[in-house]
Amino acid sequence: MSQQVWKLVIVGEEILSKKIIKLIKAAGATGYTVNAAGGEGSRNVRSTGDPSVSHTLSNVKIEVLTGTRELADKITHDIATKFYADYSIITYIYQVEALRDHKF
Amino acid sequence: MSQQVWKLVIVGEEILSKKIIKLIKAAGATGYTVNAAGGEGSRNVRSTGDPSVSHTLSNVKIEVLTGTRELADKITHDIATKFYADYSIITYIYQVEALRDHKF
Amino acid sequence: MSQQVWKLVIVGEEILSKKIIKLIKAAGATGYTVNAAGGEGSRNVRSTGDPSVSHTLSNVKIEVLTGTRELADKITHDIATKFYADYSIITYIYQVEALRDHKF
Amino acid sequence: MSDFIELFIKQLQSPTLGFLIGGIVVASFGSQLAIPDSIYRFITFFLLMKIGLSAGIAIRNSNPTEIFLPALGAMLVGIAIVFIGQYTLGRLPGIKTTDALATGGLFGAVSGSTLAALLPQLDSANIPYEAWSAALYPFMDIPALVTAIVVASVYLTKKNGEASEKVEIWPIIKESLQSSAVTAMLLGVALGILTKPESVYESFFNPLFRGFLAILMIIMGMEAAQRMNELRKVAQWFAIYAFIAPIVHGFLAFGVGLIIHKITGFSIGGAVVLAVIAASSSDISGPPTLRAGIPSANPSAYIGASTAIGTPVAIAICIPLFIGIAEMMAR
Amino acid sequence: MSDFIELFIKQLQSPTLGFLIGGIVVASFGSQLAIPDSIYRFITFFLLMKIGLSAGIAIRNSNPTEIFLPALGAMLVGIAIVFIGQYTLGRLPGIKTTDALATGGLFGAVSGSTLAALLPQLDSANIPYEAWSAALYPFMDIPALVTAIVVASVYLTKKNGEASEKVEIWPIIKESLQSSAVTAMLLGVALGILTKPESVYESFFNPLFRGFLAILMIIMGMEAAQRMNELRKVAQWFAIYAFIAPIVHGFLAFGVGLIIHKITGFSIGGAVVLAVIAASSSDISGPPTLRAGIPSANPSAYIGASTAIGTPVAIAICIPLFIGIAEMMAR
Amino acid sequence: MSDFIELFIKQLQSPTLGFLIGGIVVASFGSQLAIPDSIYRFITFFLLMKIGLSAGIAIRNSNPTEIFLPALGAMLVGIAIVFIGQYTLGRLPGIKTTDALATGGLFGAVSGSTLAALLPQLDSANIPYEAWSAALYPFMDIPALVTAIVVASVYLTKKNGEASEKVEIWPIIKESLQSSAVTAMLLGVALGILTKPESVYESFFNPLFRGFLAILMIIMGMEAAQRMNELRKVAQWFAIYAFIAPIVHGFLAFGVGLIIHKITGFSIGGAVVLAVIAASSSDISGPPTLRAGIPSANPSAYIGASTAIGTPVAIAICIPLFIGIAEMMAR
Ligand SMILES: Nc1ncnc2c1ncn2[C@@H]1O[C@H](COP(=O)(O)O)[C@@H](O)[C@H]1O
Ligand SMILES: Nc1ncnc2c1ncn2[C@@H]1O[C@H](COP(=O)(O)O)[C@@H](O)[C@H]1O
Ligand SMILES: Nc1ncnc2c1ncn2[C@@H]1O[C@H](COP(=O)(O)O)[C@@H](O)[C@H]1O
Ligand code: NA
Ligand code: NA
Ligand code: NA
Repeated sequence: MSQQVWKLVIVGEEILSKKIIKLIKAAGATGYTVNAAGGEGSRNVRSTGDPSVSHTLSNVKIEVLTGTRELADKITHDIATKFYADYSIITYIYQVEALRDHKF
Repeated sequence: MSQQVWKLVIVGEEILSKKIIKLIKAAGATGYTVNAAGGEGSRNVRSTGDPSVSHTLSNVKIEVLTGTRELADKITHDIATKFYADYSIITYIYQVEALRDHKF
Repeated sequence: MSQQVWKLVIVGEEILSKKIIKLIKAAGATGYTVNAAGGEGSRNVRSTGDPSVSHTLSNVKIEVLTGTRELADKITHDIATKFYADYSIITYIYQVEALRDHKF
Repeated sequence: MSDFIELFIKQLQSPTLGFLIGGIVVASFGSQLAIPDSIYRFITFFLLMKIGLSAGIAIRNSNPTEIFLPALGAMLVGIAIVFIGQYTLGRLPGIKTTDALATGGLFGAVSGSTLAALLPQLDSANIPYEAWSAALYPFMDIPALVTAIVVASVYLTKKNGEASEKVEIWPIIKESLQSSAVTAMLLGVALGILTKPESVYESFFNPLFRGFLAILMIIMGMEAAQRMNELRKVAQWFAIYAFIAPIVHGFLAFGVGLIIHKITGFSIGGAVVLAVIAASSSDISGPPTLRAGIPSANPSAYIGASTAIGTPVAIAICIPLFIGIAEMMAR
Repeated sequence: MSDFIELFIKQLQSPTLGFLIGGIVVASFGSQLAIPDSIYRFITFFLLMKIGLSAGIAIRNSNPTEIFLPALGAMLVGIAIVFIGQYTLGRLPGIKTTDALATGGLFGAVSGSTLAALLPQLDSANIPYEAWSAALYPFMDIPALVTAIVVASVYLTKKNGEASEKVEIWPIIKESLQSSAVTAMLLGVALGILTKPESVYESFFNPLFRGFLAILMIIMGMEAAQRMNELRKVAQWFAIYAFIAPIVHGFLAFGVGLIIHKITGFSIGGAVVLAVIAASSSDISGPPTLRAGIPSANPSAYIGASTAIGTPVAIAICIPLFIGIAEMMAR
Repeated sequence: MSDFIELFIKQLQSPTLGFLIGGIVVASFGSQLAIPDSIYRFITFFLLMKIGLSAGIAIRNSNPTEIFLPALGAMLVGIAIVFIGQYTLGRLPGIKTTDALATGGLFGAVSGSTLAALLPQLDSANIPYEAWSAALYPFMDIPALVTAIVVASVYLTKKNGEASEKVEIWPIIKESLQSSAVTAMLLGVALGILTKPESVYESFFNPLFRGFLAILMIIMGMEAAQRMNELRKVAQWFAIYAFIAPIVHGFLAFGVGLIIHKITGFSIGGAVVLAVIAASSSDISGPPTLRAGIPSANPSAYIGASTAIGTPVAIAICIPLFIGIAEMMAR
């Protein structure tokens, strides 16, 4: 009833979300899930002028389930090339078991 | 100090959240965690009339930790039977290690 | 290109979030990610006087990636000592693979 | 005739319409402008409370039996619209019956924003109407939704050859009454009848009404532009239906209103209210109710049809049209 | 006496109360209606700023020494309420002392929404009061919270037989002052005293006050209905306490107010303000402060008692009660 | 001179400034007070719509050619400010050229909140100005952002020795026009010109303007205090630049305005508007545009400089300064 798939997680600046989603779709993923997030990291730059006092969640967490490791690696690689130098962003990956009847 | 438990993740239309939670409780889970989420998938239908222009997060991500695989499978099965045909929804599962002194 | 790291997840009352973050930083983690969350558990106490009718997400989910199991265990231990007795809170942990060029 | 056209055009220049079109243009141009969701929710709550309060205050000083015939008319129109949808849209090639029923249900149901847009324009045009007529809203809204869901259930049961299990009507009515839109309006009506909210009404709800309405129109316009894409994914018939149906429904209800006008003293302005709530299609309470009630219907079809085309047509064409007709009749 | 009952009943018909009850009914009926959290936060900010500004503008033109005795009275009442809680509620079978202290602290602290509900009703009843009297809020609020937390800490230290480590008072006061409710009101007071905010006050804060208050009452009503379930999980004594305590605290403070009235020129209206802030229980700043300060107390008990019963009793019974008494005294 | 100082000090007592300072104090004291993000977004939308509407209504009744020279002046000042940033801030030890360009771009761009703070103070001071002069906003804002991004790209291409690929200007302009701030203002202008929004303007946008502005000032103040920490992490030169630049830019633009005043009938009040939009630095649309356009620049530097120091200086010093000068010239 189930299939092994990869779950790639990307946490980065909210300002990048549209660009990252575009890149995920271009790579051929079947979908993605987005959460508003906050956080701090080693770079921790702010990218908006919106008031921080209002507890804006200025990060975004994007999760992509992929059927193959290759696809996940391709997305990671594209993100690394484009955004690692200038933006606050991290990615990590692990395996999960998904219901077989959904195609990833 | 720790115990292996299963973490079941459900991502689906916000409109289903109350029904899914009811079903999770009925199955006997000790708890659940909910996040507002957005996303796109293969079906990607919208279920509300609320303005999409205002970036509403119209999905919901529900996580359930269960002590046994059976319980998680039961919840997955109930959701699949009830909602897979007509709604945008995915589920997946993996193992995590929880503090022993919390009962799941 | 990748490194095994630990992902520690903490779900608890929103009111604790600043204190938990302080504790995470004090333990020496390189960062954390926060999500607004809702949920129910075995204790399920409410900690704010804010209207629940307005669907406030009164929990918080905090994720910490750590390079070593020891660091994660230290954070878990600190949280358990300080908050388990009086607050609604759970923690769990699992391994994920992160890009090698980010230091955790 | 030229008189009528002149009146019609004057209506087209109203600020309400300008803000609606402004929203459409802004979203079509891909602007980042977004009114936060919580503001949108507050505004719809505010507008429906205001409409409810003024209706309730009016009912307090009026003869409650007057509302009987118009309410019955509203009910019948709401139910009729669903069957019209089933037997016109539903008969077209490639259209699933459940999709047609859900669309008919949504167009039979009522839009709070369209109603809110109508009332100040009736005032500006000096067309008198029963102050309680806004309270006709739930009398058309709920029967339309219930009919669509019940007919769809019966249809599906038959089609799947299942032993016909009875569809429960009360839960559907209850869900409609519990929806935020209907609750807000009924709460306003109840407070208007039972308490003396004049001080709050005059200092808050009345003066801010036009402003919040203008902002809601911008949101509706942006939303219409956004949903267009979704509508493109479904059969073109939905778009055609969404353009014609509001006008047809409006004339149907206006006719019913005129008959009641002959029988009782129901005003022409009241008939316009009836026409416009018939022309409108639900944007707040309808979609989730239908999604839960007819899960197999495609929401992109019915919500897309209603939001992208139905609502703009109701506001931009039907409101000036029926006000224009009423003005001509008053001469 | 019949005079008093008449006055009391007239107060019961005020719109404020109608909106509160409306909210209770709506939520009990299971409606989906929800005022967004951000709107709720904005409204409480708005109301407290408005109250603060008008108090500040008043203080600017008044003799600051006048406030000394009433402020002292507020402080003593706030502290007394905690001990009353400890020695009545806390002595009942099955009630933990820390729960009683936390509940006493919350009922000693002040509710901005109850205060906001009081002031327009004093105005309508033409009862004069010192315009600065709203500024008594923090003088009762903070001492009550501090006392509850300090006494609970001392109690727990003793009980656990630990070496008595000294409880730090300043951090608790600081946290109270930093809470959004107290900050908003004090910011308003400061701006009222130091700048000339009359133009903003007259064009914005004053006209919108009644409307936002009405919406807050709906929220408070919905919240009360919602919290009822939580209250059912804890000992019934909390419900009984929550019903009686506001009235008792109100009379205590009204008595203190009357004594100050005899000594100085403090008005009867000012004594009503003192009574109602004593009757009120904190809904914004109190709960998180107590949760952090007495972590072992059960929040379902004290928040449930305050929100589900205490606040409705303060608004629906204590406000008309003390206004009625003041009106009778004025004859 | 003493006259001028007197006028300057009177301006300092305006409520606008009081609310700004109140916000700074509150945040510095570590208060939990937070205005929800959605309210902040709604307020900026509201204020820019209001400014746009009143400009649009004014343009409807005015000679559109009048705006040509002031718009050209605004453009040139916006572009000049970027180069001033590059050749002053950018030459200082330890300052990266891209950081200097991004900072110059942000200070060349315009702050809706500063503009909103200016207009009522011009009105109170009875200084007449062209009602359309708020429409100069995008004419300075967009050229400044475009110049900063283009110059930075050229600089980086050269530095990295890459084959010079042409920088596309249109996408940058488009992104600026699509930003929520510029869209809101232009939508207001368009609706003001093309529809008759007077009823909405008079009942909603105009009366609530001062109130929402006051709340925005509190937010800006809290934000300035918060960003101070960030600014401390970067070179002190940014803080020094942020203090001096608004004043220098203001005088530059005021000079340009005076020249246009001599040539055409452009008013002194209009020159003050030009001066203050030059003195202001963008807080809504600028930062994301620059972040995307010059990704390698450090946002802590330019946003910190603008929000923590630039905006307070523009509001607290430049507005009273230029109003004081204009009043003196009018004598
Ligand atoms: N060790 C960590 N654990 C969890 N989240 C992290 C960690 N490091 C960084 N992040 C998240 O990733 C974002 C970008 O990180 P960085 O690029 O290191 O600034 C941060 O804002 C956090 O939300
Ligand atoms: N490949 C995927 N990766 C991550 N999330 C997904 C994926 N596919 C679907 N989802 C999420 O699940 C929801 C329902 O998916 P679907 O049923 O395929 O429309 C989407 O709206 C996404 O939030
Ligand atoms: N079995 C579970 N699965 C997922 N989340 C849980 C579970 N149990 C508890 N939680 C989350 O952890 C929070 C605190 O749990 P507790 O301490 O059991 O009240 C809850 O509010 C939930 O958000
Ligand atoms: Na209809
Ligand atoms: Na009290
Ligand atoms: Na500028």
